[in-house]
Amino acid sequence: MSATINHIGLPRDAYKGAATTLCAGCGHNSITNHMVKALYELGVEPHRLAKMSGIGCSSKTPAYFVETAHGFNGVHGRMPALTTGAQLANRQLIMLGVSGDGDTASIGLGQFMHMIRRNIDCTYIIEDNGTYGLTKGQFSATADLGSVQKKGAVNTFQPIDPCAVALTLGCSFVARSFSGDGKQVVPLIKAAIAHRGTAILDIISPCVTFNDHDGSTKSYSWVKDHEESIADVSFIPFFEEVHVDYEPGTVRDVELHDGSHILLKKLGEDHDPTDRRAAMTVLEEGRTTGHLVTGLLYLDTSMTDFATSEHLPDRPLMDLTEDELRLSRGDFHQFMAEFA
Amino acid sequence: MSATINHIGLPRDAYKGAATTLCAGCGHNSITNHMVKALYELGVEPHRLAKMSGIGCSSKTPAYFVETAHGFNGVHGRMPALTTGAQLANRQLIMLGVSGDGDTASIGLGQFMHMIRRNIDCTYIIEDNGTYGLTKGQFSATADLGSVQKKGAVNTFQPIDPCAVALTLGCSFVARSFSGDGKQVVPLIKAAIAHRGTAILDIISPCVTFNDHDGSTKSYSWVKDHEESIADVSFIPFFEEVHVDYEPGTVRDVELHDGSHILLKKLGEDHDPTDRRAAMTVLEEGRTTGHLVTGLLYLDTSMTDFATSEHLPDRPLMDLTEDELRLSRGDFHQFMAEFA
Amino acid sequence: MTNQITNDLTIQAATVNGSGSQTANLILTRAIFHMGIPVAPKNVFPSNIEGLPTWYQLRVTPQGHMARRDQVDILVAFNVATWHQDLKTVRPGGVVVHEEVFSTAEARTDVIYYPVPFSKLAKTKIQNDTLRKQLANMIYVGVVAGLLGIPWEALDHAVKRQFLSKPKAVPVNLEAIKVGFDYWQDNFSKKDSYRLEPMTGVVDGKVLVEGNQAAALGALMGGVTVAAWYPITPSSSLCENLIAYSERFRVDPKTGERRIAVVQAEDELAAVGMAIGAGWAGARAMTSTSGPGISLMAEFAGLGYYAEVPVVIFDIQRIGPSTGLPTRTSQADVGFAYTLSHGDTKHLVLLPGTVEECYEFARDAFDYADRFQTPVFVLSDLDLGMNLWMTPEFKYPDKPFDRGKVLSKADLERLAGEWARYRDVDGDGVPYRTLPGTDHPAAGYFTRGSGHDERARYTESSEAYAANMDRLVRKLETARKALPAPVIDESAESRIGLIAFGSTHAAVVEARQALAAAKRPVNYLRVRALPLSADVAEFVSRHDRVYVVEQNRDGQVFDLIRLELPPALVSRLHSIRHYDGQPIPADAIIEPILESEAVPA
Amino acid sequence: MTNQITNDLTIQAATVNGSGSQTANLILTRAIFHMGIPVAPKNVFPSNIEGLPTWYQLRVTPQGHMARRDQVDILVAFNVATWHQDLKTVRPGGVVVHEEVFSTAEARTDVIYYPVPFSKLAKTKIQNDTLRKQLANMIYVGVVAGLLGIPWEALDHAVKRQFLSKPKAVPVNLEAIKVGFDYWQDNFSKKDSYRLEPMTGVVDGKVLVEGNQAAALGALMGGVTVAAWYPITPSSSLCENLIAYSERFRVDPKTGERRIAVVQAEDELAAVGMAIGAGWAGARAMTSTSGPGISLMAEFAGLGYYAEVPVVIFDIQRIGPSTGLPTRTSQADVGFAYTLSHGDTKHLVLLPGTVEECYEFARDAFDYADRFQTPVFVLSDLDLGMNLWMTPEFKYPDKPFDRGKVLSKADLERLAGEWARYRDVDGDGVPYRTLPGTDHPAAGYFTRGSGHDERARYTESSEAYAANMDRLVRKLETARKALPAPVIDESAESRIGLIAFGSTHAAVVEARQALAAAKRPVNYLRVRALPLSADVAEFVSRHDRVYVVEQNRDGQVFDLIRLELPPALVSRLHSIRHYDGQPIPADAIIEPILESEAVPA
Ligand SMILES: Cc1ncc(C[n+]2csc(CCOP(=O)(O)OP(=O)(O)O)c2C)c(N)n1
Ligand SMILES: Cc1ncc(C[n+]2csc(CCOP(=O)(O)OP(=O)(O)O)c2C)c(N)n1
Ligand code: SF4
Ligand code: SF4
Ligand SMILES: [Mg+2]
Ligand SMILES: [Mg+2]
Repeated sequence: MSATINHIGLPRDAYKGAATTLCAGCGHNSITNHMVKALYELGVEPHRLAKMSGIGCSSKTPAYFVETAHGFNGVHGRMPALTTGAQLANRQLIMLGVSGDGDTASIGLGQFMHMIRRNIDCTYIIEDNGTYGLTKGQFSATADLGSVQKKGAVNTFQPIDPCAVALTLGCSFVARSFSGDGKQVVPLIKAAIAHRGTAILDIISPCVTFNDHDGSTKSYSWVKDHEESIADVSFIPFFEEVHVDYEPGTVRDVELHDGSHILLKKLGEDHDPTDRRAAMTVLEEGRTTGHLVTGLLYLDTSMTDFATSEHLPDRPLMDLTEDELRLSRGDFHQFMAEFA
Repeated sequence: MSATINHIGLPRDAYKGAATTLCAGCGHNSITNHMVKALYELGVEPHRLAKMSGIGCSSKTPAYFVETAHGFNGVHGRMPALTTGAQLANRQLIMLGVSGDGDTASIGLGQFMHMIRRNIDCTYIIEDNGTYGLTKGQFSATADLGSVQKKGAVNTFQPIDPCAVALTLGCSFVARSFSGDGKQVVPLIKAAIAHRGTAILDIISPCVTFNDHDGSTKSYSWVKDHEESIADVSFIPFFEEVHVDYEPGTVRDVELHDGSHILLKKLGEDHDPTDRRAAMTVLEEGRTTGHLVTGLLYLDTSMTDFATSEHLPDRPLMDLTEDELRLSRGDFHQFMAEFA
Repeated sequence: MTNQITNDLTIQAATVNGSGSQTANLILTRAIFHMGIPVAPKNVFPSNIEGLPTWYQLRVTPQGHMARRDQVDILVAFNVATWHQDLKTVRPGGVVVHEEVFSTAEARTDVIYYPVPFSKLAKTKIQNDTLRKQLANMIYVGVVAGLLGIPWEALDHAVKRQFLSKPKAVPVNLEAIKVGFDYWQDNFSKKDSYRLEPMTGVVDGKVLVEGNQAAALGALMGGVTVAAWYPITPSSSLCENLIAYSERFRVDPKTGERRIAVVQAEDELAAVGMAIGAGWAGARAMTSTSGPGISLMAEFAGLGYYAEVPVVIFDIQRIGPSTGLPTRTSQADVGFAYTLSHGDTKHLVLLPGTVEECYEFARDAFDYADRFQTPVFVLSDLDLGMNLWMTPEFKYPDKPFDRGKVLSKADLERLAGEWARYRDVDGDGVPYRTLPGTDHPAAGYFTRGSGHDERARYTESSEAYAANMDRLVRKLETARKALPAPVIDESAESRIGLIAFGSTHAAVVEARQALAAAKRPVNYLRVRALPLSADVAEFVSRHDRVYVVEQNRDGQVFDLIRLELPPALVSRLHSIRHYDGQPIPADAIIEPILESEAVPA
Repeated sequence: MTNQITNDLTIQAATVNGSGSQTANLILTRAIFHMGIPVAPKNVFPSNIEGLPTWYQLRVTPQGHMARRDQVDILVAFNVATWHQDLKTVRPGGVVVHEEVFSTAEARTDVIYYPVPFSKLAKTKIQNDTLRKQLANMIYVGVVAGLLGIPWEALDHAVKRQFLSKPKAVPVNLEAIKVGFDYWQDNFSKKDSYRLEPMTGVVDGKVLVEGNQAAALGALMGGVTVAAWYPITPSSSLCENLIAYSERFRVDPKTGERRIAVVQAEDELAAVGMAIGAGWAGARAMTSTSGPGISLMAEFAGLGYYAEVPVVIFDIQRIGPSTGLPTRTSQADVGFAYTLSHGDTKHLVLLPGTVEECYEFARDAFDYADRFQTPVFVLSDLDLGMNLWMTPEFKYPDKPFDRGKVLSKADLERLAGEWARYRDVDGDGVPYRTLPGTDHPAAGYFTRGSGHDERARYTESSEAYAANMDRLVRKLETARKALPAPVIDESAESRIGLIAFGSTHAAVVEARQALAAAKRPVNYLRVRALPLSADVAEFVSRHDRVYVVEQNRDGQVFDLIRLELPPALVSRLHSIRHYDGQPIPADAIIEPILESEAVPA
């Protein structure tokens, strides 16, 4: 049995949640499984985890992992605000947000961007299926130009690419992946959690019920045919040693805030994940050539997250007591006297 | 007197509005003047003009030009939605939106972006002073990292650059200018109006009362010292002939939807305004080197605006009558019978 | 088999959503309707796409009752997850058709069981592999048809009607039904007393329409040209139907030109903003949403009120503060919508009580919006909007559009340009407006949500502000008289009255019959708009006790009525509230009234 | 010069905004206050930054009346744009100090003029070129000081107090005042009857505080640690003061650590969302806004109510639907805030009536929010929030925080993890909660705005839904008794009562004195919270006629009270409304009551 506990002594089952109520085959369910794996392997303490979400099929998923953790399924498109507040209230929480493409790129676009701009310390996962699953298959704002709805309607708008938008804002961690690619998703989730600052992880996650047909660019088959990973990702947590037995020059090693490492093994052209302009170019090229570029696009470990730049104490604000918060009797009376 | 009327026979005064109530020296007042000049010279019919705005000092300015035109001063940050609706109701209107940086990049960011994504035919001017003028000088989301408030507070956030955001979305017309640079602003306004689709014009417009001090990167002196125009802009309306007497290779000539031309005379490095990636690079470079890049950044005359892609008739929808809108009696009864 | 129960029964099919059960339900409904028997279906579905419990209640009554019933006569139990719970809902002596493998160990003894091996039948008798899951549901239709004596012709008709645009689906579905029909014939002899017999004359000329279909058609007939929306249950189907109908009736077949713009906005703030922008520019404009969207529209609603812009806002109500239960019904947005936005804001609200009114009010809402230059809310609900209702065919409009007080170029010339946007020329509180694009130098003005004088100029004058606010009250008073008057039925010799609105109507109709039968006849006033008509107070004055029935927790309309009554009448009002998310059944009205009206009226 | 009028007068300075006049106004105010005379300043400013008319009304009364007065005794006319209009406001026999160059051709003959060449004096006598424009205003202070006999010592004190942190500004300002003071002495002999004389005992221990300062201090003392806001007049200064006070009292001087996070959000939706997120995570969290922001917060307010998250929302009310008049006051958000959000939502609302209560209610709001696990609205207004009010020094809190029913790790261990988030254990409707981060496996649960059972699990059960909604009613009933009770003054022998709330209090105090003097004494109940206390109905029952006075058009609290009264009492209520954007003056209460109470009570 001891083989099946993680470094904080919990079994994998401790990271499970309620049974899913999503459609069989939904990409979101795969992501839930990747989440369980990542959190288990990382040894996240369930009580420190705060699972945040908006509204949508995707936003339901926090109920399906780490049942003993706290979570907040808020209102549509406003998860970033709730996450910001919760993070400020308690810096010790590990904020893990799950959203959909409708939730993020339609109604929630403003909040999404302003959260990135503030560099709130959290992991923000977009379960991106190019459609509104829960309201039955309308196009979302990430649907590609010319992509076809189940009933035949054609999308006439340019997509909003959450990764491109995040890069424009100087987001400190930007990655894209595919729900079917657990090998990539799991280390990316771990790295996102280890990163201090806003980590955006846009995971293409097919909606089998409404957007998995021919003509969709978010279907399993389209993604399988067009995915182009920019590097093999692996993650070494801070509590393990880094063994690099790759050929020199083939692997990039980036150290994260908590001492973990992310290792990127070159595939084809070398992508430097610390070069923002390169990241933008890679995305633009993918768009032009019709490829889905996946992997860690950009990482900046030098940016200060909001709570740090606000000089908040490490101790959660919510734990502070009267003594620490109220003016002393003396200060109070002196202050009042100043109004005379 | 005949010398002082435009090609539709109106004097310059026909383009004036109520007296401004803004602070003396406010950049917005200069833009108002540029607007009067541009609209007069372009010969816009006042009754076809729809002046749209949100809330802020900037959003008040539509009252200060073309008094006889219709205008709608809506709610904070939501001018794009009003403009979209009005444009669909009446395609014959010339939609001219005026907004502030707070109005656009803070509360209105989502609407701003979704309007661009739909490519609504309108001119969208941001009177960008990096501050909330009307509420007395708080930072807005376009304030630069490290820029200093009047009372000394330092901005700790990355700015949201409306031009960069617009480019990311594939906006069909993106330009930046400076309120003090009438020579550039006036032709850009004209070109934006002549363009069919969403034209974004971000005009740095110093707030003399709250953001014109040392440490601000939106002050007159800062902008004057750091402005870097990418090309000299001139505009030839469709009703005038194009006389090009420049040396070959020094001027780019782009024809707009209504047959007008925009001429761009090279200054320093050649910028191709039809190359989106180049536009992004120019902005990134400006940001890195601390320059304010002005001019026409990007233009795509091939994109279809929303009303066109929706196959709306040229005749305003608001003019259609019962006969055109109701089912005929026969169709109605047949349709009802289908519910049996 | 004494006591035959004919044409008066409630069937409840307990299935799983996303399994294709809805098609089977509809076919059963249409087959019975085709027999000339009134039907009243209620679909109870989860806020989820696939795999969760769903119930379809099909009520059949000779009188055509359309309210939901709490008691089930015939349960079709397809869903093992809810099997025990479902069994409890069956009335003693009722019938349970169930999947054979479900355990009946602890089951009730006061009901009649017909176990059917649905899955086995599906596996062995249905050839089509891809459609097997869906077709399996059809087997239940066949069993119930056998059980109740639905003629094959009716089934044949219903299947063809259902697959009008997919005729290829007809034979496979009929075959599947036949499997069930044959199973019934071959395996059961009738032990229960329920049966269906064809009727004549009752459903003649009637059609089956969902409220959201009716409203979409009404909006088209009302001349909507700009609609902006954001998906949300239970309102999405209104705009989706509007899109579908527009494809058919608003596209020029020659040029492909579209005489309507429907925009899927990025959220409800944008949706209502677009509609207000369009209304301002002179289009007939609308948006449609449900509770959370109404909350998000609050700021713009205030702009519409204060800047006086016509727009139609549909609220297909669902239950709950916040997200609540997205697929359950309520009438709990009424109070909030009526005063939606900060400050002293008040709106016109239409309260359709039938699908026919969904059509008519949707159509006429555009007239009211134009006439009163203000947002008009149409408050329907999930029950009305998403269920099929039996209704007479709708009437073709007999009036042209009423565009209200709009000054044209010619008018302005006649007036020599002398007009003021917010002046109360006619003493009715309704000013004149011009539309953008009007080619006259006096036409233009600057619309704003900030303080303005009669000429629409910015002002901070206290007098101008207060005078304008007073005019808006006058406007509301004018509208109060013009909006759809209450429907009053005072045919009963009774000092007891009942007030209701919206979809509660169905239950009231039934309850009144029952109360009359119990010698407690009640008169009835159905409110159809806010602000309330003066008729309401008069109705109350003619009765000793008046019950206000509504589907919300806080008695929102009960409160609104109390505020409009002369104080002396207030004590006559009593509140009956139903707020569990299910459409109110007649019993929820009958029981409290019988209780408090111990002595016959 | 018979009839001396001493210490009972209203000065009105009509200037232009952005010209520095506000500093002059404050110095005059402080000088008079320093003489021991009660002052009540009201600032009437435009929604604009520079160049538009602004009025500063400074009322002085021996009794310390704090309401605005319509009639002006001494006009200081600095603004030519409003000169004619301003002149009309002066009472017959009043005084007009005006810029000499203003035309008095058509001026009134029943007032006393003191023309002063302000611009000329500024040009010739003020040396400092850069500050001349600002200092010019100081000249008027000197003139008025001369006119009313304000001793130099008081002026000296006031200037030093004003420039506490900028001592260099003191001499130049004093010099400028001296210019006016001397001009008065050298050029005028007193023709009017107004004068100020030092008083003792009345203002002792009193301070001058703005409501938004008081609320900011209250929030700090209440332990706020997360505040999110978006700028909007008249609420901005609340959070701006909070930031300023936090810099001083919440930053560890050694480490620089900040024991509060104040976020300027991108809009009000985000602001309230952040506050709710923080409240959920266990911080004492708040946001502050005004009307349009309240509209935008509607959806999140419903989430707070239904998911039961503590949060404090300040609404510093301004007037108008939509943008309205951003710099004018009102009490017109009460009804909307009380039921903010769709569905059956209802909130706790605190209604401070004095700046002291702004402090106390701001502080205690966090306790109420935690105790009742729900949003608490604190409704102040522009008059209270942005004007200076004379007040006794605030009291240091005598109680620790009340964090409500929070289960700690130890509690959960004691309970062996057996608890349910939404169970009504104590019968008061208030359940127990755990906070994220609590290190116990039973602590975690999933908060949601959709339907949930006692254990916070998703459910669409009708029974669970209705039961939960009923519990929320019980919770509100518990709160009804716990919130600040009305303040009742029934000292008058009278069958006439008066009910008011919020900033209307000042005018009521004054009106009651006048009514008593006119032999129509009235008793008084001041509402301080919603839901209404049972005391209100009892108060009404003890009076024959009760006037409800409020500053909105629709009589919003009048309506709320009517809904809570036994029907028999409803007809006793009468509504008095003031809604022109200016703070209600006592006359607006006295006159209608005198009119309807022709016969002495
Ligand atoms: C304010 C508001 N508007 C609309 C809805 C209805 N709604 C629920 S989920 C959803 C879209 C979800 O799409 P997405 O975020 O892409 O999630 P998915 O279901 O595709 O995973 C919408 C529009 C809502 N709950 N709240
Ligand atoms: C919903 C809402 N929130 C806040 C405000 C207050 N407000 C008025 S103008 C403004 C900011 C304006 O800034 P900007 O758009 O940059 O215009 P500027 O005054 O700088 O030209 C704010 C926050 C408002 N009117 N409405
Ligand atoms: S509808 Fe689509 S997104 Fe929703 S659960 Fe089903 S497959 Fe997943
Ligand atoms: S405050 Fe600033 S933005 Fe506003 S009018 Fe004055 S200078 Fe212009
Ligand atoms: Mg999606
Ligand atoms: Mg600005």
